[in-house]
Amino acid sequence: MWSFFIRRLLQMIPTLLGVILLVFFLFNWVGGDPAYILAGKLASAEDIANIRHQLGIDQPWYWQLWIFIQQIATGNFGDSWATHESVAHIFKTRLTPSLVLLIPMMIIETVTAVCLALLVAVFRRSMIDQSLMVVSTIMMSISLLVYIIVGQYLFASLLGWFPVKGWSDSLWRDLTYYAPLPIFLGLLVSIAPSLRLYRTFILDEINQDYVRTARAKGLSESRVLFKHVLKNAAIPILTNLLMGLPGLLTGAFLLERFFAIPGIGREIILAVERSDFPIIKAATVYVAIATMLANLLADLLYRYLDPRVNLK
Amino acid sequence: MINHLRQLVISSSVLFAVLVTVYPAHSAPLKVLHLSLSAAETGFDPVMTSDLNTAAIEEQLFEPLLTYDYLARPVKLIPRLAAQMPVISDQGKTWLFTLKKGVYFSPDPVFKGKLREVTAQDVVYTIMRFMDPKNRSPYKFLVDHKILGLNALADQARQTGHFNYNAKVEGLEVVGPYQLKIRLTGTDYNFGHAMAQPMFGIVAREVIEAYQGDTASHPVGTGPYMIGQWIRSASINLVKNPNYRDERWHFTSQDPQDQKIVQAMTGKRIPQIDQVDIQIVEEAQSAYLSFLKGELDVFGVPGQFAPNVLSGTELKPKLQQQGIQLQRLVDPAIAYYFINIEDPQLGGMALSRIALRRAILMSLNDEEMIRVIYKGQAFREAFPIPQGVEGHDANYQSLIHYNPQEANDLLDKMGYKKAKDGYRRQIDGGPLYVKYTTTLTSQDRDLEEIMKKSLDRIGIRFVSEKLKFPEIIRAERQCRVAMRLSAWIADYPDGDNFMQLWYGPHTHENNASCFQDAKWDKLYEKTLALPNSPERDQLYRQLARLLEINGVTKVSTSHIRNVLIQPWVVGYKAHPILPSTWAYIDLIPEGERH
Amino acid sequence: MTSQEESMISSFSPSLWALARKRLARDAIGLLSLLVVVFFILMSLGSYFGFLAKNWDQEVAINYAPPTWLATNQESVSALQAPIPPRSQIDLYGQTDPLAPLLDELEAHNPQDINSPPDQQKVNHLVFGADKWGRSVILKTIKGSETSILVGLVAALVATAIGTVLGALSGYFGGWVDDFLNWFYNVFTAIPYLLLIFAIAAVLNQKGVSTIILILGLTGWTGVYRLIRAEYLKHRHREYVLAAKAMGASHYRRMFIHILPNTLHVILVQLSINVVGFIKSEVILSFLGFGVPVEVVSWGSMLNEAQNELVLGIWWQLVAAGVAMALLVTAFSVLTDALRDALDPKVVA
Amino acid sequence: MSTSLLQVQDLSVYFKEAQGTKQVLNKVSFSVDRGQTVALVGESGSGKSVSALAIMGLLPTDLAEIEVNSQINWQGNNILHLAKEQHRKLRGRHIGMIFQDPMSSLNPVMSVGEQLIEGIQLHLGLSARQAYERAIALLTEVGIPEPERRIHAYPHELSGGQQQRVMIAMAICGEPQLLIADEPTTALDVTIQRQILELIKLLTKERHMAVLFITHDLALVGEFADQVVVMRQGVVRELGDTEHIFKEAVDSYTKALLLCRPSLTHRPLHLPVVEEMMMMKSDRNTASHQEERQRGIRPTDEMVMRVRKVSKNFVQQDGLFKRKDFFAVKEVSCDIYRGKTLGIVGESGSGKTTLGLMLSGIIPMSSGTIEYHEELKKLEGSPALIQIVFQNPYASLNPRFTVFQILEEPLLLHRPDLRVEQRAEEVVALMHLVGLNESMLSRYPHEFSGGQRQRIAIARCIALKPTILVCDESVSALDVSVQAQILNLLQDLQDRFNISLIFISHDLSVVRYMSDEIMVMYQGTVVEKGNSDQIIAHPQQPYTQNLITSIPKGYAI
Repeated sequence: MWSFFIRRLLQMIPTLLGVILLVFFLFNWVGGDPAYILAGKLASAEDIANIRHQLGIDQPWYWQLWIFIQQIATGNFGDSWATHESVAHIFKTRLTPSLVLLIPMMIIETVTAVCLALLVAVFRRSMIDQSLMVVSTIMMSISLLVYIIVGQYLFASLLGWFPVKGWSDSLWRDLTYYAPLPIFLGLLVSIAPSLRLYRTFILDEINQDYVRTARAKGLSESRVLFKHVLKNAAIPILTNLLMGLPGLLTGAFLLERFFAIPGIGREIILAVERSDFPIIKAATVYVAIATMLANLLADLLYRYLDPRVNLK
Repeated sequence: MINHLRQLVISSSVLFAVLVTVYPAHSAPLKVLHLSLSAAETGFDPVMTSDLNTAAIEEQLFEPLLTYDYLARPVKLIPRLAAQMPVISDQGKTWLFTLKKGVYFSPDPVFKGKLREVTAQDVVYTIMRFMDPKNRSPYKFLVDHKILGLNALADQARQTGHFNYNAKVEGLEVVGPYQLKIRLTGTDYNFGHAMAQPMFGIVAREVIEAYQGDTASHPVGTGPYMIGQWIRSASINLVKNPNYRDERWHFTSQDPQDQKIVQAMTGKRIPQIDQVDIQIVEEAQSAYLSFLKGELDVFGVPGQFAPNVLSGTELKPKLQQQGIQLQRLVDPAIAYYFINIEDPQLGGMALSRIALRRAILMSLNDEEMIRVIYKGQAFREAFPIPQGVEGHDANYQSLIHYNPQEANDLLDKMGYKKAKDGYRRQIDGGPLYVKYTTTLTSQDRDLEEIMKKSLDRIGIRFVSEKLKFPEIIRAERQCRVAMRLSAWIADYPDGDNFMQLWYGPHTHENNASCFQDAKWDKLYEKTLALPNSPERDQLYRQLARLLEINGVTKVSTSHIRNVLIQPWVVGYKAHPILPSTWAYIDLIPEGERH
Repeated sequence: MTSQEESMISSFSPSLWALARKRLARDAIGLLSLLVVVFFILMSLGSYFGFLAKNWDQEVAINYAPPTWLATNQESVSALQAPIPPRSQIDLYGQTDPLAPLLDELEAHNPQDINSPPDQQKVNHLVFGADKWGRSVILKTIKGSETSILVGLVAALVATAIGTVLGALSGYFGGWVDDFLNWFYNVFTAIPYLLLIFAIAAVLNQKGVSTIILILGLTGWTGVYRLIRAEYLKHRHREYVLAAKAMGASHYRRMFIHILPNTLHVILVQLSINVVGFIKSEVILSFLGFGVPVEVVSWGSMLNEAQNELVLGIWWQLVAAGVAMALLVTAFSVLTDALRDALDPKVVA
Repeated sequence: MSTSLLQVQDLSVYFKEAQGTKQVLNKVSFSVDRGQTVALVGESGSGKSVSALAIMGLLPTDLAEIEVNSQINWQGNNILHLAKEQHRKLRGRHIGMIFQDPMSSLNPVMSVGEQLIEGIQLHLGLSARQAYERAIALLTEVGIPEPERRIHAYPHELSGGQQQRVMIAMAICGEPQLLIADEPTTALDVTIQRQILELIKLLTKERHMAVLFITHDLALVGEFADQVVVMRQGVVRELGDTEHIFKEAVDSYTKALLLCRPSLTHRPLHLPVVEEMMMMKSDRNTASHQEERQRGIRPTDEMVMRVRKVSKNFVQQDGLFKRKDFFAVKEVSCDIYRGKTLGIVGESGSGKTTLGLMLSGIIPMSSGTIEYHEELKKLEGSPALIQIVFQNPYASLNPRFTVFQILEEPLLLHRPDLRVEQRAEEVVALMHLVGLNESMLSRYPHEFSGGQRQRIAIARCIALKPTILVCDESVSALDVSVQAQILNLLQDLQDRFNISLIFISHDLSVVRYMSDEIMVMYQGTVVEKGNSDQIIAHPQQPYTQNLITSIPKGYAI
């Protein structure tokens, strides 16, 4: 168990190194020079040289790369070039709103999708199954942008059921007042693909031999479904969920922008617009590490849930 | 199922909406002003500020020596931290400032619970900070090379890596605890404008040094407000500064429309509003819908939504019935097309190239742009100095008009022949196209469409180059941008702030057209020695005409700012220069609105 | 490849397709969706070859002309240009205009140069409304289908090709090839998608539709890679591959002649999943500013324009592009499902 | 009414298919009395499993359709008319069932105990504590060692035999009166198979339980069953006492089934084939009159391949950096003679397949040498030297290739001199050689039966006229009747082309029938090697002896 864990952690090093190199070269070579914007409207060439010196971007690339690696090793990415705020602090503050949005979304999505998937798996090939599948396909086909534009206009403005936008520093108020509409709109797009995926997971299990055994034992259909089938289908569902989590973190930028939620996705777009490298670099490294850890966690979970796989 | 879910979501949110509206009734009625900004703040150290949104907040946190009168139009400088207007002597080279007494910084742990009064030394420190290379101030230019002895100190700092704030500077002489004499390197009647910028809000040295490296998160000023709750890039909550002096609303105006404001506000203590709640909302639709719902109190309508708000220049009756007010004013800014004189395809001062540039500028249909893109919320402005800025000429007539017919004839005449593909070539048969530079935003996509249509009219190929904004600035400084629709907003309301955009020595700085013409430069230098006067105005007109004749620039439009004000806002008057005026207005508390 | 090998590849397909066709023919919904997809592809081909929507960029109506059935009898707002003042009356403030003699000469020859041409007559309502410039939304949607479908198809081909080749190499050879490609895959998936888009867009530096295709293709291969690698891992130890090895078939032959056809159902399904995903992604790319160039129209660019229009009550562009996209994407997804069933080797005919 | 526990009367079942419906059971009737063991015997597709599922009420409702006149009477009541819920109450409590593959039939993520206790609590309504004790008792009863420890084990942690024991425990936990065993030993090794059969026998005796034993192997039931029901293609061919069936079977199919399986005592030149026997009207017993084939290596035989100390080891990760060697095959030596057969026999995990793959050059050896006859040295590494026929005929043919493409490939790769027409002629000749019609050339593998596919695989192998042919469990997946045909085909080809065979199988009687020499393998090493008849008649090693006694003897023995 421990040796597996440590080996997996060690395997993350080359991947992280790859991420670092890719990001460094992609953004350092073509990412633009923020000095021109930081210098202000009437700066002289000398001012710009001064700023480039302050930021360290007049150094040779290998030196900058070395500093970047040092920053990762120490976990200190310095300060944002645009706002002088410490990068660590930026991520600390942006993470919560992203999570406040994502965790309820994920929970509702999973619970709903699993319940619906069980429903359609039981009634497979019936009208319920087919119509739910068609509806979910249609829901999937509409762009999130359309959902947001129309949803915000309709639910928040015309009907006035929700606030148009906003965020507070109170978790309770965010969850109950500001987050419901963005979460709902996010769910409109995300439930359908999960439902379809989970349906195949459950159908895969329903056709297994052990289900026949359970029935031969005389178990009721609901017990067969919830105890035997779901327990097996939970393995791919949970690992799938966990591995998708880091991607979601940056993926909600549309919601964050339209509903003025200070999340990570919005921060990244802002950073790219401002060529704010410390944030871009930190974002990439943080998310990359989160992705790898989530994968590791998914692996561990998988191995924990599935007794067939032994930890070595 | 989905329906069910929706019901659940709706019913729960309705429940909480009720909770939320009930809640404030228990506490004392706070006056909270709700506002939105379209871009995130960048931290509140005034010396490092580069954008208007941040400046708007700093205007409330910090106080410079001077400011602009709230009601006077055209704008007029008045004292803020200064006790009276500075005494200018020595042909505008020596400025004597006297400070108000009894001005204290807002409370901060650095002061250890004591009141800390502002002195002349603080002003010296504040100005010195702009020259410290470590601060890399974007507004350094307002004092750079202007104050005797200050640049020497900066040069020294660049060598030693350490700025000596204890050094005596010849140009910054502390006359007494409340008096300061500033000596300039040359005549500059605009120095007062610099001292009215929110970036020149006075700071305390011990605070800056205590928060070294993180000053942007610890704004300590003398302004009417200070930072309360602050969620970065999302919301900023301003609360009253308890140490704020007893300052009374005292503005006067001759304008009959202002009398109601004067009546309502005169004698009230500044500020009246307890809290200002500012949210960062990047998407225009979100902000707009938010205002309509009453979530925002004052709102500058983005141009694209104007048709929903206005019929002609009037507010739509539906909004009028709600008691919403409209204020329209002209931004002290211009949008102008420039063509790079160093561009290998379009540049040069040969007659054929001048004709080419003139033809290109003649193909631009500003009327269409105003109508379709700006929804009528802009107007054709031909003079490089906009309305509300000293040196503006309302009667100036442009030499360059939308006339594709003549432009085509002109190009034919000059020998720019069309090839088989329907597009023109250079006279020598070489390739001819206009590489037009824009950013990635959707507004700029509209401008690209306009540009493409315009160039198609005269048979010149359009090539688009999309860059991020910092990249555009870099390209401009390297004279690599062939043509662009640029905009310039007044840093201070004086024509020089605009005319310097074409000054030859400013090439590689902000003369993006890279126009270097000895005759033009000589005329421009003449204006520098003059205060605002008819003589200077005449020179400005000549400069503007020369830009048109040479096909360097076509000034395109000035924009109209439409500000919507909720009925419960009292005393609001939109100001063209001040980035924010929240301390000067009042609100009817939520409980007393109907 | 020798001609015989070619003959082998081409001759396996009839049955695969025949089988798929037979199964598909039984699936009514699948068939219907196939019709819709074919309709859209014909439409975009028609537009590509200029049979359809050729004049989409002509400004035939007033700006935002409403759909016909909503038309009120409003006056057509004719945008008359202000008359140009004669140049002679313009004060040059003592400066000389080197072009003046030339322009005088031109104006003497062509009096119409002095006044710009009158505005052409424009209608004040259209079948399904007009956009901001007065172009027909219907024609725009048809023209947009060309770009969106092209982008979706070509990008999906690029992504699937990259994913298939890398996945095949990785799964087939295993060992260090697999380690290296897996590392590459891990690096790609570890970088946040949003930043990857920005980075690749920055590298490609905005060259038009091909850029979008490359952005999508270069970021979208990972899913295909994972699945194809798994397929190859599974197949390389299958007895038919071992038999081929015993027969002396080369690596190339085993990888591409033997195994590849057996993963074709996975590839085809991934291809169509990618098409659907990419058509949708194009909207987000447009939102981020990496959309199609101005002279091109796509559903993504239309939806982004429509962003600010809905609030003004101008819903027709949003509806046209949104419905067209939803229809195609739904049909494509349903077709994918049907295809998945039809191509599944597990289901015996 | 009879006193039968279970009586199946005129059971007809249809399966819905894409093109209409297909009848899978046609008026099947049989009965099971209390305490009686009834064997339902038939090859794949005979409908024996469908009958069992119909009794259990586990036929997929959306696919299967039972004809209205059919009856399944449980203690006199027709259970086909029961409500779903009612039928469920019968399962486990009155009728228990075990399945062919215990690994996949147990829930992989639930421990043995959980699955067992679940059933106990459901049927006997015991408390958790009592149910636990009951489970321990049951595990002890079915012969699981250390039941207190194993009760927490997950299915994959048990061996195949133990898994099947757990399945049995689960099936009898509700103390049913009838146990349906659907091919319970097919997936197991012979020695284990014997143990499981003994266990079932014991349990039925102790518990007075009736058993419906479903199998494809007629020999298997001779020792256990009271009654035998022989089925073919959904129809009951013959039904009667076991003695009657084995001694004086009337039905030609039953007779053929009894004879077409190789026995340990006879080695006819050709095995009898079901189709042929069913065609023959006459009653004479062909097998006993047939000439015996002579096997064994003579000193004059020419050695073509000499295998010395061949090993295969795999490296396993063990701990953080440690690695551990695992030997799949360890120092195996053997000789192959021209035109002779070396039989390799062993249970699963004995390394026989790995050895076969190494000998045929598909996987490299870890150590050891293989030498060839002088004349063959030039062929080394070429497919014309050695070829292999795999176990699973469904997996060994590329499903996306037509038969023509499959057979053309070796020619395409190794005889580039052939012109297109010549190649086609060769392919047709190959088809004829393995007894297939050339009209099938444009078809795909999925359109063929298992036996036909194995013929195609064999044809592909002999396309290049190899000197040696490895047959790796090549007939194990086939029904006995088909198995006989393929064995005959291999014999014919060996006779005709003088091919050396390396015949790998877990089935000792088949190996004995085919081989001149036999090599018995156990856990990667050779246990015993020698003349085939000698080894069977006088096994020297206890392992070999055990293997031989485990073989089902049929009724005769």
